[in-house]
Amino acid sequence: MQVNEKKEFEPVIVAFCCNWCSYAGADLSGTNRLNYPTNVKIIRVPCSCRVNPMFILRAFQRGADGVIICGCHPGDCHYTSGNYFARRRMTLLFSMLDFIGIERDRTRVEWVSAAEGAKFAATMNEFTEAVKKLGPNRRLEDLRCRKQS
Amino acid sequence: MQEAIINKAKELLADGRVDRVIGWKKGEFSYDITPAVFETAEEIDAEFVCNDFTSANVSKYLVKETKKDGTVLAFLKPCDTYSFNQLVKEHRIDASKVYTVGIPCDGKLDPEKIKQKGISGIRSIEKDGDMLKIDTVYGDETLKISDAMSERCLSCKSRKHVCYDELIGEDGDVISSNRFDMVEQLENMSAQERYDFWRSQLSKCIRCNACRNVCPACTCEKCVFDNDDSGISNKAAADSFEENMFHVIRAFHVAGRCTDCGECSRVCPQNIPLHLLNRKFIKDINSLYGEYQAGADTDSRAPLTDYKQSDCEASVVHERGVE
Amino acid sequence: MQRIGVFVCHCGTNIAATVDVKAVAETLKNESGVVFSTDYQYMCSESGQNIIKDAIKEHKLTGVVVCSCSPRMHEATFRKAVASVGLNPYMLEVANLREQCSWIHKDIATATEKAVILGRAAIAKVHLNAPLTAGESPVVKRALVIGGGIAGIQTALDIADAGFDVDIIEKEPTIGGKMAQIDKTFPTLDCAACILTPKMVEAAQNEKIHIHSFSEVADVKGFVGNFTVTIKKKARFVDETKCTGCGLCTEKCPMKKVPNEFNMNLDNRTAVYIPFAQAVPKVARIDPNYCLMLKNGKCGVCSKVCSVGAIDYKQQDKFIEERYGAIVVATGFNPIKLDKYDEFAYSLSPDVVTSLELERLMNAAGPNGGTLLRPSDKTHPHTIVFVQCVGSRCDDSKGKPYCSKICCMYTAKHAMLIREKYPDTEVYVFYIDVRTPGKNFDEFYRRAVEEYGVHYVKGMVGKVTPRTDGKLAVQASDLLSNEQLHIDADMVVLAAAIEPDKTARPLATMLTTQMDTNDFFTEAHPKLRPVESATAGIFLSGACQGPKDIPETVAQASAAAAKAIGLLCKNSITCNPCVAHSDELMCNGCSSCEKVCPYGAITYIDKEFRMPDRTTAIRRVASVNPAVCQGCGACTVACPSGAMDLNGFSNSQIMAEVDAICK
Amino acid sequence: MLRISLDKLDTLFAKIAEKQKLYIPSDREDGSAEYMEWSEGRKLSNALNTVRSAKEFFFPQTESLVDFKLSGKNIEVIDIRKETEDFVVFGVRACDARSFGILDKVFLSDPVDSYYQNRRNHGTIVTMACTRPSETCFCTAFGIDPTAPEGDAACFTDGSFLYIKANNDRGEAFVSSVSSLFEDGDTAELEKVQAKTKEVLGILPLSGLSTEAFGGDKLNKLFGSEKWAELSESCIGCGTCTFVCPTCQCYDIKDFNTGHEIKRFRCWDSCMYSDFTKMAHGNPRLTQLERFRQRFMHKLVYFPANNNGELGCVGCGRCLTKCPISMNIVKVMKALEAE
Repeated sequence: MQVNEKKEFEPVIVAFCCNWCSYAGADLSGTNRLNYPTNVKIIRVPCSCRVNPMFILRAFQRGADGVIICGCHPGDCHYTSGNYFARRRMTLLFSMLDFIGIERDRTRVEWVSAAEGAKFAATMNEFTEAVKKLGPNRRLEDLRCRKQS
Repeated sequence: MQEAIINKAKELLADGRVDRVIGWKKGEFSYDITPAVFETAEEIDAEFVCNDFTSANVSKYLVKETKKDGTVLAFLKPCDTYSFNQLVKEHRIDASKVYTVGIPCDGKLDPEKIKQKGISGIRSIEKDGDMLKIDTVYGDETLKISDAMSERCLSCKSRKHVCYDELIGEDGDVISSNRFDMVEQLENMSAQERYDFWRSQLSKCIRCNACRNVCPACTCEKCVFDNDDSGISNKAAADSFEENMFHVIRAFHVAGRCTDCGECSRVCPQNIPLHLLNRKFIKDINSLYGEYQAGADTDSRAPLTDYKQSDCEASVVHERGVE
Repeated sequence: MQRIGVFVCHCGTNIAATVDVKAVAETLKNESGVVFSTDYQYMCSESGQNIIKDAIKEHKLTGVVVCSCSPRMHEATFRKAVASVGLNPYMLEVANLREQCSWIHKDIATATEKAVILGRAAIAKVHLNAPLTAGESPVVKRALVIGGGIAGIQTALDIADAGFDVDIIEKEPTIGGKMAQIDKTFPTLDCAACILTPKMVEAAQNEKIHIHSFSEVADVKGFVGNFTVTIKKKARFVDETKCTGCGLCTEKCPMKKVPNEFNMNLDNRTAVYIPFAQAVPKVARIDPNYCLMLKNGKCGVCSKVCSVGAIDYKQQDKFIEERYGAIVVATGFNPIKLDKYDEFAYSLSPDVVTSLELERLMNAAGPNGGTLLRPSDKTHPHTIVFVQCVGSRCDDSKGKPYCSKICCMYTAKHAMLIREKYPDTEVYVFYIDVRTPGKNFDEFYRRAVEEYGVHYVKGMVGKVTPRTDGKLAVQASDLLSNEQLHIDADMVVLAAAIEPDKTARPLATMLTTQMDTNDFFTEAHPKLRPVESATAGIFLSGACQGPKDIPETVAQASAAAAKAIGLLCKNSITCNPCVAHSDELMCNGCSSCEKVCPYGAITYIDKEFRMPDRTTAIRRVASVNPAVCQGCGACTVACPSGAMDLNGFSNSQIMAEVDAICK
Repeated sequence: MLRISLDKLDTLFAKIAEKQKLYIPSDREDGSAEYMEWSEGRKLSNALNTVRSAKEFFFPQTESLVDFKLSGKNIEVIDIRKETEDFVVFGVRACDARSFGILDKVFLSDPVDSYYQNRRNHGTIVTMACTRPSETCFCTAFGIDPTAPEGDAACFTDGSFLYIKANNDRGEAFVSSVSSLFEDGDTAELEKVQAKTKEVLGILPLSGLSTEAFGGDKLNKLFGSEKWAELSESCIGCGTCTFVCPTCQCYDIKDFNTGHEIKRFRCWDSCMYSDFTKMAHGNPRLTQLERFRQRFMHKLVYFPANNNGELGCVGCGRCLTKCPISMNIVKVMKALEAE
């Protein structure tokens, strides 16, 4: 028997979603039965401004291939200004990761409101595709954490 | 210059304006100078030095010094004044306990650069016009001063003191500097080239923490990298990831607070150009959120604790430059 | 080590159809710390909850993971359930297997695999959960109402009725607001003053209500239940406590040419004045811009005639501090300035007026004693053109993007009143469309058209040109008959858009409340919490939240009052325990966290510490007020040393989730 | 003495590298030297010494000790030790060569550190005599002759030839494995170079450095010295001196949870760090003064006290070059001696 079935690369994608908009948006895409890949796993945070750059690096260290941060649209933050701070922080962090040569398509910020279930699903589909194209994260992984297959 | 500084120190000590002086102390050779605190005129006469090798930024010592009683006199080079201001802004230094005297600086020399020219067994170094005359056990050597100048001084941002109680000599100007040239060069490389560059640099890191411990922006009571509860503490980079992470997180923590004094690169025993990471943040901040120089004042809002509704989206990173 | 119970819900077939729930429960049983794991049809049902409660008791669980629908759905339900058997409610985490797994995936194998990972993440988090107790914070039993229009008055009356002290701050010398300037109200056509002034008097006489007229908010500190407000009592140069409102000073004042803002500057008043007859408080004020004594030090007539010695030319602004449990914002609205609308000749001809100016022109207490006369020559107008939507529903920068809501109705009112009183006057109303959603509103509008013969023309006025004969040449288009109209009008009335009062924006900053791009206050939820701001303890009343007519304003005012009363009747409030806290041993006191806190919850204290060298030193450290903190976490990232952390979403908890997902 | 023309170094290296891994000091792009694995084209550095010392070959900065595999609720202990392959470190200076003796006293005395021993058993050290010592050199103070280095085999150069000599059995074996490339030659030129080097050693600024004041019997006097406060005042508490030092041997053991397993590893520690020897009850050395003192007391007093008077420093001068604030053992020795 010929066993030559090469398994397609299935990226691990971590999505940080703010409780008030994006997490609810993700719930809505569920309620509307809008598909997106199982690769995406969501972590609920109160606000996008809760996302510490350490979390993002940690995810890459532990084997994530892509990290996306979702928050309320600018101006809609439940806490008034959280996503504005998050935007600056993430812009600078992503720029730095790009600067040290990490593929820029592995990180993304997207604003998704509680009403945008469709946008959430579309974003996750798109992002997963983009990360798939890049292949496994090798530049920012910790070899000790690599899965033994 | 050294004489004027010594006289000023003695004068301020004598009339009781200050109780201690923080400055620099002679070493074994002409270049191994240690920051030191002096309490008497005798000590100053005997050991105080201020020359081309007194590069250490004494601002950070004031965190510790101002916790003690009495007033301390600090001699600050232009770049040190930025660090001083930033520390005052972050409530790390009690400015009321410091008397600052601005001293001019034409750039400091880097002993390692001299040695890398193959000059060894150095007995003395003297300036002669734009040349250095170096007496060694293997004979006399000469070197252009510019070839011995510290890298950070070659891309100096300012010869202007942003704060002082008193100034010795003339104040200089903010320089339209070439300090972002190297960052730009890197930005214009491909992602693979940038990755290779930083891997070759950061893989040299031995996690001695000299960059962090010398950094005037790193004055945390307990650094996250020393704190076992932070989840990212470590004493050695056991994997390339940790080499990267330490420097990225450190640069991020000082982003918007780094005054670009260049101490990190100066002290790195492995000659990693760490200041490029900080400069990348400064360059980004300037171009995305408007010109900002940490330490230039004590009341402006730092870019990462501020925002505008019209700020660019993070996707700007994806849209620009070389992939 | 925690003893964790895992409860996997089928949600009928909602989860079980796509996720192998038995396998999930079985796999998670092997996770470290898990001592019990089961699945059930409906975990949220009473019997489902009992399974959880029984397991907590039987297995001495210290942590619970429910794998079910979104935590936004049933987290509260399950928290209540675990609390009922003595487990701290914050020792529970919900893994979202329905909205974020079974409903979006089709393949059972991969969905089950993902479900296990989500369960693991929740377990990893619970391992690091700590019992949290909601703190309590006392409530000051006094409310502040900012703005003394009908909204503020109604709110204050309702709160006072419930037995609480309430202060009204009004920036003008009298309360009453815009309603006091209105002649009649739609759709009943009753006199505005007749229904408003009794309320003003009632407010003045209610001993629970304290009116700070001619005052402004200077500073707000504190948080829900415990605000400290600095009130600036502006100098009015008349001692409020002495003035009897006799009006003698206003009669004798030699400076009689001061534009009367109450009458929209259509007539004049004196430098010392009482805004209008029914003003509350009925106390005079000296206008320092016109008073000869204050300007040149020569005159002093009012002081001489005042029998009670209330005039005080040396009076200064005074600041008083007061504590409140709740704050209601009722800052109201203003018509926009029409200086950008040259096409309507507003600044060229006095006979082009705004609707609010028309109210004064028609009012018995107005400049013409109630007879409608053209401002220019005091003659009777025979043709009046009304222009709707001036500055409303604009997509250009001149006006406002929103509908001002009240214009259609008050224009119908104006048209009807004019036709009734002066049947010889032709009235044209140019409109984009007529919006009449409200009780008896459409009937009212139809009466104007059908019974009163008002000419409603769908179309916009293109240009108004003052002619030398005193007429106004109105050029307009009739969109229905598709023809150009030329009307020679005697007066043109512009329905100017309304906008929030200019004082609202700085006030919002002081209150740390949100505003939309038009400077209307944003409600906490547009549908479900329409009278609360997102900042706890701050409520919204009237047009400061959006354009409203009087009945709506009063309804909202009472609703805001009810919300405020609901807060004030508590002795203390329970705080959200998921708040930030600072580890003082690690805090540098650098002030980064304070700068990103939207609520001003962080302050700094000097605290004594034992130093490594066994000496003590005083360090500046951050301190979070748990009653103010809303738990966004902005500070936790701003803090470089990691001293700041967030309960319920701590650094270690989130990283544990990351680890569990990525491994 | 056996010698080979310096032009043929590449041939020599190729020959050594045939059978085992060969490491030589080589120049980095930033101008400083470090040990690198030799491969075709890799050139021997002219630098006096490498930034990091050669101790890493036997005592690497991080080293995995044992793995714990987690499956469900079970933990499996996995011994990851493997026999090291033979390797050669070529071009070690006399100071570093001496450091191995110091490290051996720590790691090979009972209880033997099997990780260290494993590497030590498989490594051959080929040293290189110095011809151009620097002002920061003071190895002679510790009785080291940089013109005649220790090590399994020692090499010397006169500028044209590389001479080789075995110092022990392992060295003999090494020399005989490459001797086919060598020829016997006259050492007159070499002796001249050695004499010149010795002359320079005599006039180096630190040549007179005395160690008289130090040793295991000086504990009380030195520990209580008032000089420590002043000396440690400017120390920024980084680990540069300890990490570039060839004799610093402290390490910490840590666990790293990869999600699948726990990796227990050790890594260099520095007595300059605030959490050095931190235990459950806290830290015995709370101030930088105490930590700073520890480092020098260890080298100058505690180590000799336990090792027949041998001092724990080899005078390589790395800390003199690399300390960010130019505080170093020479300044400490001079200050304490003056007291």
